[in-house]
Amino acid sequence: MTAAPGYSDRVRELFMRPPHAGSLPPGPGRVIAVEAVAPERGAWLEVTARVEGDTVVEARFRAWGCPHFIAACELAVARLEGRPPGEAVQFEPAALARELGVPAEKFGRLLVVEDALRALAAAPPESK
Amino acid sequence: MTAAPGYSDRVRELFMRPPHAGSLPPGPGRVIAVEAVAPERGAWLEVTARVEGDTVVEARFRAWGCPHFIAACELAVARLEGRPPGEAVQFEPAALARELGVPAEKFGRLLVVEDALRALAAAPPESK
Amino acid sequence: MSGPVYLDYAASWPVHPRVAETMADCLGPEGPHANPSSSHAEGRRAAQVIEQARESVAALIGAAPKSIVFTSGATESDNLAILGAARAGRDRGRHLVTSRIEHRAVVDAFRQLEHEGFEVTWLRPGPDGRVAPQQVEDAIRPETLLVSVMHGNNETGTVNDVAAIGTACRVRGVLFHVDAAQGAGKVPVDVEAWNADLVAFTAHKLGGPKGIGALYVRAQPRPALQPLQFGGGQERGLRAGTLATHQVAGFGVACELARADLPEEERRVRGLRERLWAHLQTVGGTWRNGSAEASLPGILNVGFAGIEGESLFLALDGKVLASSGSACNSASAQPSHVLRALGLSDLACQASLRLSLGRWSTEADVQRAADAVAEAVARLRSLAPAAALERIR
Amino acid sequence: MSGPVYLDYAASWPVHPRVAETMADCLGPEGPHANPSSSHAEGRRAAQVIEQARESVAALIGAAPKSIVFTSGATESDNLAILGAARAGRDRGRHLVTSRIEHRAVVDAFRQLEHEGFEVTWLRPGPDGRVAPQQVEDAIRPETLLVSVMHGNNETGTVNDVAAIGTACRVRGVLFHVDAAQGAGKVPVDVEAWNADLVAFTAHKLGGPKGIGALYVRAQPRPALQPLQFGGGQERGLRAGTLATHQVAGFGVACELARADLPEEERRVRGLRERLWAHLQTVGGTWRNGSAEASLPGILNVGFAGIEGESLFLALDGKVLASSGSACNSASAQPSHVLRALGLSDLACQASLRLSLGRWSTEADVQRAADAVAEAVARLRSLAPAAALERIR
Ligand SMILES: Cc1ncc(COP(=O)(O)O)c(C=O)c1O
Ligand SMILES: Cc1ncc(COP(=O)(O)O)c(C=O)c1O
Repeated sequence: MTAAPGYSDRVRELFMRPPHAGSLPPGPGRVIAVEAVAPERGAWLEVTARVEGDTVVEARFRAWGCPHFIAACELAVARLEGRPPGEAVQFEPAALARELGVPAEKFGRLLVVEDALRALAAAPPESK
Repeated sequence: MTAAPGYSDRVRELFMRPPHAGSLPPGPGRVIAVEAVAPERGAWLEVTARVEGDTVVEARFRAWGCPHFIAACELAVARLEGRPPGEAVQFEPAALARELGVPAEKFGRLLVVEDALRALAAAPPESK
Repeated sequence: MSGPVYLDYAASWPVHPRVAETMADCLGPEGPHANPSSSHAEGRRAAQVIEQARESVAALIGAAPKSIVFTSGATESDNLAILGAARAGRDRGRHLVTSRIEHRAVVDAFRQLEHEGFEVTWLRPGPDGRVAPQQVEDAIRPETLLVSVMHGNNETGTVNDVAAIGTACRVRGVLFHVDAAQGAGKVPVDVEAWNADLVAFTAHKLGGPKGIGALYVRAQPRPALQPLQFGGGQERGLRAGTLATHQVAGFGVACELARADLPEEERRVRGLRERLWAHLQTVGGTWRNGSAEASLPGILNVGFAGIEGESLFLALDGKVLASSGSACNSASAQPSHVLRALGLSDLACQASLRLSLGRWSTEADVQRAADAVAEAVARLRSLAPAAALERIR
Repeated sequence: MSGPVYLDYAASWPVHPRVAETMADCLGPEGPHANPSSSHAEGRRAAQVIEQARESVAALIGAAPKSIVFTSGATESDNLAILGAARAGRDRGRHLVTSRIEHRAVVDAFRQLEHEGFEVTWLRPGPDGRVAPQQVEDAIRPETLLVSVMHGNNETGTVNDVAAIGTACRVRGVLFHVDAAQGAGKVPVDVEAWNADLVAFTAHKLGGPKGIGALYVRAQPRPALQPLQFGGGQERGLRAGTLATHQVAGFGVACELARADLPEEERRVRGLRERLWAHLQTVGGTWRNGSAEASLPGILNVGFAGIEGESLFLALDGKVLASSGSACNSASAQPSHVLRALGLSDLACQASLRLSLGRWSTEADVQRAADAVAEAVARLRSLAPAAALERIR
């Protein structure tokens, strides 16, 4: 009755080689940086997104946390691209949990992802 | 810490092939028959001895009991031969126990051997 | 062919060669050596070996894998069931029911509970060695917590009607534990049909290794058990301690083999046993202890009038390896408490021999053993005073 | 050479090939298959194998063979010592002393005793992870029954001065139990020098099989123990259950090999461990948990600033098999109670990794493992927000 932590191949791949890891330097367009921090819950996320017009053209993240959390960050941030930043609020932690097979006790960490995306959506329309 | 019952080779041999097993039929000389019975102590011994003059010329036994008891009977009865029946009372249970390595908890059985030999020594000088 | 005949299967079976192979693989250089509680890849590999074995072990007794708790053997399983259920339930009731023919692992666990303030009703079997379901029904009171009655007896092979006893317990809401150490793998066992809450068994009585056993713990409703040992949370918290992967794997294979061979082996071994009995009867002055009808296939307990047990034992040494009672009791010279409970005198207990057959017993074994026993009995009888032969039976 | 590096010896050792051989012989067709409690020739043969192994096991810790009780492992040994001594002595006193860094087999046994009405003093170690003998002296009261302090810690490898603690107990007439599961076979152990009354250890942490352990029980004066399981009277009545001949034999050989190799292996493994530490320090932001001086040879517990443990674990998966705490605790995500007791924050506990070496660890293993850890740590750090790197340590 050993509960070995199970990671799907998908989670392993997203965790080991997340294409959207990193930060965006200032550059063309507007770069929004947000963070959501809950180290005691095992989650820390920083997202930078470059917005041109009404569209996120590029997004990157830095994260500290468990493999499921990092995989969830990658997936959520990848999906920001090509959409208006406001769509981020439609992010559904429960759906992401199902998609990645995140165990129930880690659900609080997905709320940290949600927090970051909400902050992004709520960023003032014209920063600077 | 398994207490395997230990039997010396000597005990095994005396138990498996006791030369003096049996009973003596009536015949020349005087045949004395004695018994000592203690089934609840695990011992039952019948000795018959043919006495000519003042000497036991032949002795046999029948016994019911454990291997140590049977070996002790054989040894004690063998030693009767060639001696006056009165010498049987000099039989020493403790010495026999040492000689055969009889465990302490079986000592009571050797007293049954002693009882039989004493009865033999005490047999009336001229039966019939 | 010239070695002694092993007729002590009830004490322990030789390990099946396929079990030994599986265990050797586990212990070999490529085996799952890691701690099955470790979360890394090698730990998970070991855990998988264990979970696969759990399925095989569960299947043997018609249980779900999650209801199997691995232990170090039936002694521990019995103790975990009995001490565990009683201590966990002591606030609900302090009355317990068992029988006088249980294995010492059960008897001594109940004696311990008597020291801890429980009251135990000790049922006496009928002369055939069986505990009647009605006796259990009559013994149950409102404050009864647990009933423990064994399936097949280890000395006589007599089998109790545990299904009927289980029904009596279930109806009254009393926990029911069954010691099935002797029967599991030899006759069909179905924990559901038995209405059992707890069932103990062990690998080494069915071709597996010594030192590994199992306790079936019903999942629904799950009986409360206080563990015997505490620690790393293994086995759903019921039995702490690093699981021995090779042992569990060997147990699993042994259960698979036993299940596959069961119908055929049951018939075969029962046939051998009856032939052995037929041969021994020709010796004269023999009797059979326990029930001939309701019995495990491999156990024959025979009494020989006029015979002292230790002498019979030594006379057979090197020819027939048997037991004058439960192997676990052999060290002490006490007459078997099981045979005493059937009404035998101390001397009749002494005069009894357990001959037990199993997977590798053959027709030739039976013939050789019967000849050796007949010869030894005849010699000892010829050695004994005639009056003793009358008296001892 | 391309498989993962096994650095989880503290969780379990691979079985030594000579141990596996001995066990295979036991389980093979000519092996001592009978129940060692059986009185016939085959039973006695099995019993002899056991008694020979008992001598080897006893010799490893400087004990007399008759003071060794075989169990199913250190978990059972710890429980038998602690629950056994406390329950047997409850009329003499209800105060017990232990530390906050014990293995869960000890911790949970004491928690159970708290439920049973005992009062437990939980000593907190110094920042180096050691319990000072003075702390034990100060904690002992007239009604103190038992002190239990471990020898080498399973997470940090830190070794306590058990000889001094033993003296403090002996002088005050208090029983002293030592959990030596990690140290036995790795460093010299002498139960006499320790003044120990009870010492627990296990085969699978020194090259023997899982599922067999021992409890040393001082013979003179012999501490009273209530058994955990009752039954056939094996092991002087302290531990009922059929002894597993092959397991005991394997344990015996493992102890002989460990004793023969000890001085050389202790030096070699300690050297490898220090090289591993030297390599890892080049990663930067590392710290070492526990005492570097008073330590078992094979255990290194390292913290990595800015690292989340589960991610480090997965990043290493398939490259380095290590542990983020006691293997027995891995299933739960709780921070290690041992590291917490040393004063580490939850996050620093998480950021720590136990790397443990043993008999088959090589120079190449150390190099490969250090490289893999360095790479994984670097990647995770590059992935983390800069502020988190500051915060987590
Ligand atoms: C009926 C019964 N119960 C329990 C046991 C104890 O089993 P183990 O040897 O696995 O401890 C045995 C065997 O000795 C047995 O026959
Ligand atoms: C210090 C310590 N005590 C006790 C144990 C338990 O030993 P076992 O796995 O033999 O039950 C272990 C290992 O898990 C340990 O490291």
